[in-house]
Amino acid sequence: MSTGWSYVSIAAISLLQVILVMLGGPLLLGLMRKVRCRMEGRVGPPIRQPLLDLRKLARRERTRPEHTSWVFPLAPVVLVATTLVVAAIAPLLATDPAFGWSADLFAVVFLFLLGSVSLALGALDTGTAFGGMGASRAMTIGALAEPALLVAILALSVPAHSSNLPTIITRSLAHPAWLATPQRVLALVAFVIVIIAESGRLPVDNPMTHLELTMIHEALVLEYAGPDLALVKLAESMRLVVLFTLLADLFLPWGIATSPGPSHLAVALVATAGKVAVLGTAVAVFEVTVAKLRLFRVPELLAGAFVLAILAVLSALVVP
Amino acid sequence: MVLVTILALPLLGGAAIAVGRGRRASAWVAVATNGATLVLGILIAVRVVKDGPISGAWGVLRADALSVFMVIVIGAISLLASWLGIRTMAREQELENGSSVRSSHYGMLVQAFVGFMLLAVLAANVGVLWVAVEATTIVTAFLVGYRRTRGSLEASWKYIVICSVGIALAFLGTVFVYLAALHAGGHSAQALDWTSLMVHAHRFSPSLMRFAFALIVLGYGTKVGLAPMHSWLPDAHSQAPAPVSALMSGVLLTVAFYAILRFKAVTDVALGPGFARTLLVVVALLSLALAASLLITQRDYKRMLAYHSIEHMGLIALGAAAGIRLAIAAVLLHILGHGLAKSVLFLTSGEIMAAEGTSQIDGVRTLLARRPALGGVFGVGLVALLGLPPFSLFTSELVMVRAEFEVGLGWAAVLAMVAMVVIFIAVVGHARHMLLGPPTSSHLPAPPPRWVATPLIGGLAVCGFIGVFAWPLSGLLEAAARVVAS
Amino acid sequence: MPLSGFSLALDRFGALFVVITAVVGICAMVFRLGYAGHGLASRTASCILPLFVTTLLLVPAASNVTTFLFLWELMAITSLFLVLTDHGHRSEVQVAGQWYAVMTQLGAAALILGLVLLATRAGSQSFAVIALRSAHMPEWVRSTAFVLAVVGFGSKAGAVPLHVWLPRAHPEAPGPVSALMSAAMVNLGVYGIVRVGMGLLGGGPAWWWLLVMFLGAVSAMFGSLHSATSRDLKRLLAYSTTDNVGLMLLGVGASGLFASTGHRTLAIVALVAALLHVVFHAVFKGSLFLSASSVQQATGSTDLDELGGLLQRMPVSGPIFLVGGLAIAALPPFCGFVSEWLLLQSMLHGLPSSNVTIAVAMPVGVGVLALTGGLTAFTFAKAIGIGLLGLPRTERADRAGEVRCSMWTGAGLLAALCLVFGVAPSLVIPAVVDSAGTVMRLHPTGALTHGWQIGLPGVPGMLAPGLLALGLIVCTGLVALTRRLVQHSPVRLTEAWGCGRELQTARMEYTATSFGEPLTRVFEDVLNPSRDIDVNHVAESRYYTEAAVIHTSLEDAFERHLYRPADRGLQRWGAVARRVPNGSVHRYLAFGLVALIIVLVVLA
Amino acid sequence: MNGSSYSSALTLAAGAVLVCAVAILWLASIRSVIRMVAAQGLALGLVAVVLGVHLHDAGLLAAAAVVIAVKGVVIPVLLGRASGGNSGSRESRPLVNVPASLVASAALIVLAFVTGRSVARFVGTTAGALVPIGIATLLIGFFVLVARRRPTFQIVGLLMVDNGIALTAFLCTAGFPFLIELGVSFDVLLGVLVLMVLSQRLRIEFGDVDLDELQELHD
Repeated sequence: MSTGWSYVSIAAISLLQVILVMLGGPLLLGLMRKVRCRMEGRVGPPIRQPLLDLRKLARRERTRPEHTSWVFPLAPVVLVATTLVVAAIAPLLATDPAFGWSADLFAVVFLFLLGSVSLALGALDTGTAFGGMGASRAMTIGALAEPALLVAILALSVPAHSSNLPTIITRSLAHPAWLATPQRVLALVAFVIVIIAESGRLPVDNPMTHLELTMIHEALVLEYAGPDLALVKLAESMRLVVLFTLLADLFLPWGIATSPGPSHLAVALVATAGKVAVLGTAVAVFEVTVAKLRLFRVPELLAGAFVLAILAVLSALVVP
Repeated sequence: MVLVTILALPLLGGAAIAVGRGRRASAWVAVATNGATLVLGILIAVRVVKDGPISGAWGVLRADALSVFMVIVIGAISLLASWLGIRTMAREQELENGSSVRSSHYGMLVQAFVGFMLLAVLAANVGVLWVAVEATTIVTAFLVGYRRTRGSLEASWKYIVICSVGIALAFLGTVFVYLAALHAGGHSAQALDWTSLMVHAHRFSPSLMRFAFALIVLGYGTKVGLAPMHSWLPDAHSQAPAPVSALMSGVLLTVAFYAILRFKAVTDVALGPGFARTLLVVVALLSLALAASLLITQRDYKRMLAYHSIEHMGLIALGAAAGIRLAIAAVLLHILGHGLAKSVLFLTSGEIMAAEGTSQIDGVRTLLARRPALGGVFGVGLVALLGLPPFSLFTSELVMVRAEFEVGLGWAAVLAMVAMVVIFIAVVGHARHMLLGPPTSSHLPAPPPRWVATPLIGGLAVCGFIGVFAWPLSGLLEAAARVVAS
Repeated sequence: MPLSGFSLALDRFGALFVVITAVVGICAMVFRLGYAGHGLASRTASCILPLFVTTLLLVPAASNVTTFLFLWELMAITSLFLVLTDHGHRSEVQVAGQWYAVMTQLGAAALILGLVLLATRAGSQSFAVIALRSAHMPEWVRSTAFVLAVVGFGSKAGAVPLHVWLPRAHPEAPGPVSALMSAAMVNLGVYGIVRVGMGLLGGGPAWWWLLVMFLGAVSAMFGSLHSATSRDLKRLLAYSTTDNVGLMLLGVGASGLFASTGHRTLAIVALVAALLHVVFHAVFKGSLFLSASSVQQATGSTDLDELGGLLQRMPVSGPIFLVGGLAIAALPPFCGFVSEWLLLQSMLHGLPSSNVTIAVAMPVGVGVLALTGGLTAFTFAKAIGIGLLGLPRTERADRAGEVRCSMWTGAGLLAALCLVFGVAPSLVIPAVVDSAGTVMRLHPTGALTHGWQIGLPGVPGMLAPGLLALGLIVCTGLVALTRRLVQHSPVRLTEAWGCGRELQTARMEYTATSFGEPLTRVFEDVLNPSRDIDVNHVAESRYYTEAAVIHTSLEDAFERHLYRPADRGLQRWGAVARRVPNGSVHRYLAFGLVALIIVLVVLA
Repeated sequence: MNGSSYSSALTLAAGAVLVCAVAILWLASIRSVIRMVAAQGLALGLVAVVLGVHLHDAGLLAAAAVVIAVKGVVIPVLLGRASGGNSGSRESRPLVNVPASLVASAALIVLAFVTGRSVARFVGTTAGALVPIGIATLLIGFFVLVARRRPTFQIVGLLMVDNGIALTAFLCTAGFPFLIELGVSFDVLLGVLVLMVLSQRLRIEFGDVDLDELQELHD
């Protein structure tokens, strides 16, 4: 791999990644919302609207239901923290071997899992029916999404002989032939399904709804207000953008900076932003066209994803 | 001379009881004599192990390591039994409102019983052995029928009829052995001595020895409680007074097995190991299967113990079938361990029956909470009998399994293991109902007096001790095994 | 010992388990100082407990067959006594004891046969000699011995389908005992399989290890499913033990598979992962069981639906349980994460090998790992959220207070270890690598640890748990700080909102049952839950109901479909057999006559 | 006596033993059965006498005396007295009825001759040739034990088993060393005594019972 990554540059890049993710997340949400509205024939709020929402929320006063423990206020902080760590270590803009010390897909998965568990605990801490319901549903879906996700990762790491993200990306840059292989495509589909489930988009969950019986994510965060709510919303948007970026980098790695230097980074920035924007639009369009699944149909969806992932691995073994 | 002394000791005890008309003191004398038998046995054992077998009484008696080992077993268990027997005699006197006639009869019969068993194991001559064993049958018949209830009469009738037939068959077998010995040139007087049998065995006629050994296994096997002539055993054990059951189950069975063991040695010389092995394996597995099947839905805890004896006799027979020295040593260790544990259990069950007034498993509940001492001893005793460490039965069973595998009887060991697991499941189920559970009432009945508890706990302690430490026994076991296993 | 020597010898592999037991034992003993368990107070129990710990410590040191079996059975019987200590108070204890006794004896029988078979074939019962000569034994001997050993040790380890005693015995046993059993005794099952399979037999054909992996996978799935859906805290923990044992077996099996196909490095890595999981499981499961029994002592119940709000009422034991739960859910920065990561890595790197069995086994293994991982996260989100958070559901839970300090010290030590090992696994990994190498007689090429990082020799898989932890802590701090900065007005306490009902009570909370309900539905076929709803209507009209009660219960599938029928069959057989001896002396004599005739005919 | 008369006498005596056995199987009234037992005992003694005279064996003659005394006189008398109260009673409904029993006995005799032959061939003497008779008696005795209900009949069956064995012993080994012979017959005497005591007790306790009413003790 290319050398010459000084520790300063590493730190700088990861800081840059973090900031970009923090900004990009809300913007991505805004973009998707805009697309939806346009397709439904409405004007819709400006793309930067989510950022404004965050600022407004941050100014509101913090509330906290009585008889909650210290877990409730801590949960959103941990959620954000996990996302930040992922944003810092994942090779979003640059494949940086020095990040190797942890830029590991399994690590990323378990970090996200930590985030969702802490959020679920926060919800359960309120002791309301909705908190429990949301937590239960979210954790169920999370638990079922896990296998599909990890096996999909397995499928991706077979050719690279590693689950280390930079390695996977650089190697697939080296051998673009991999990108068209069937296991790639299968893994891609599985990956997308899982991402949609994890980030609570349609058809798994409807981020817009506030109808108790159907909502999953909204039920979780029902008790959060003001800055805490801001943190939660920020975290989920960041999670979305990180996942999209990873998806983009894993399946269309071109443009990612393989060596330091502002020029490379600038290119990478533009490329990644473009890829993510396209992905976001696509997902938004898809969301408009589908209806939400019944809760007990979701497992079937995830099981399907799991099967696809297994197929991906096997085909990866027969078609090396 | 020392051998005659040993035989004299129990008679001495019996005489003491006769003189003292079954008063407590005289009973204690009997206990002392049995204790003396044990001590004497140990002393002789030391001597025999050091410098070879000794004989006495004009060659009628002979003590090699095997006999001495059996003497020790008899001594130990008769000590326990006569100790707790004091309690039985006392109860008897209460029943007979103070008259000590029957209780003294009881005491004397027990001593005679012990005496005949000692004669059986010390006899140098097959015929004398046979006479002694038959005599034990007759004596114990009275002891089994001692209670004079319908049940005990029925039991003693079955006991004596079945056992006499069995013993008769054994006699026929002995006759054939004698015939073989005569034809092999033995002199009619000593032809039936173990020593000369062993010497001439290689010249015995195989066809005759086959008949002889088959009949002997069938006959003495009746006394041992091996299938198919085992049926007297549960009835007799459940009806006899606790100490008698303890003696019968603890030693009488194994004394009879001692005879089979001796004859097996002769037969192996005459026929090679194959024949005896096949016969014993068949009988053993039959007994194991039977014990397992009948323990599953057992309703009476004394019968449960009885069938448990059948199981252990089956194991011993299996061990003997293997026949190598290791196996025989294990068999002997098993005889001792089983004797101790089983007699303690029977004595305890006697106490339990006296306290609870029933021998039904359903009739006894939450024993551990209400009578910690009795329940504890009973539970630990069962643990010992089920072959769990630290008790010696674990070691002996393990070594037996090893021996089976070494002589290529692994399949038999596997079947035996299956039966043992079934038995374990059954017994654990029964024991759980008897022992565990919350106390029904707050006030605890008085625990048994210390002098009653001592022998019970002591017996189990010894059983545990010899299970962990080898030095007291290993030499004797080796020597004894060498007697019957080349 | 009579007729057979008693010999002990400790190699590095055994030493690992001795150390684990020692640590757990010390913590359990410290805990026990303050523990007022009903049974444990009695004199006998306080004599047996040390004996039990001693046997636990000696078993890994046994170096010949007799010694091993002796200690093994002694361990079984002492633990049985300890499980039964509470028999005076609850009737379930008896049932649990019976199940435990029977299962453990089944295992012991298999073990005796297996080990004795080996000893006989080797002509000596010393492990060393067996290990030397096992290579020359015929294949069927080796395989029989191995399968028997797997059965025997599996029953102790609580692997499906021999696990049924675990969820019964653990809830009934006194706190420290269940901690010892689950954190120390169960490991010995894994110890045995590795010792026999790799130590004595020196590895074997692939199908052995596929069998082990299969058992592991089934145990992991079954255990995690049941723990996810059970509502009794200790039962939940017991099932999760089955789950974790499954993971260990998965690792062991993978290691054996690699070894049998010649991937020595991967074999070591997989075994290290499995053993690492043994160590970590001991740590977090110990702390979980201990703090669970603290909860039991404080509230008098382990039923999650009778707990709640304990985190505030038990300021120390609560967080301890929280830490244990996060650790077992394999979440960074705690130790469970490291071992699962390593396990995943070893499986992942097995793939490129062009061996079909491995190629098929590994993805499935990863899938199982992932599913159980997710389910475990679910389980402990439930356990913590329902048990410790929210409102107390009963009056006793409301009155609960912190337990004596010796108790939370015992549990806390282990919880602390969860964090320490999670941040710096390099503290233990070298030792584990050593012991793995010892038992496999392989010498790992290249260490697994480079300072802060864990890496696989020769492959670019890296993990720096320490730095991850650091990053997490720093980020958390920063975010919290920013929140303080942008927001200076004090936090306002409010009513929680729930569709406009006035006051929030515990009756409106989600229960453990309802929390698990979605999963129960998804896996209905495996769990076959039984529901019965009884609604009693008001007198006037059957359209209005006074009260509706729903009972749901999950019965262990193996218990229902395997063991109960077997027991029924046994009873039926016993009933049949009982009719044969009908008490008639004639019939008894007839047996004898028939036998005599048969003998005569056969011999004539 | 010369060989032929010796052998014919021996055969006669031994045959008598077997005939008595079959007869016992055939009879039903206890009194006559007891007579038959006495006859069998005497026949057995006769065998011993013939052998003793033939072999000039004093010990054998002494044993013969003991046998005649015990089995021919004492035991039958005691039996008679024991069942004195109802010596008229009969085996009214045996478990195996008389014709069937006779057929069975025939089968048993065949079996005995088949199996006894090898022993007989081994012994080789004229006496040895008769060993099957002993075995047959034993088997028939056993059969009586199995097939007859009355206590007295079981005692008789036991005696027959014993006689059969004694006969075998005499025929093939010219008897045991005298002491043992004594011990054996003493044991038998005692055993029978005990059984009679027991049967008396049974009668005292629960009147006139058939043995198969004793089925209280079973699992």
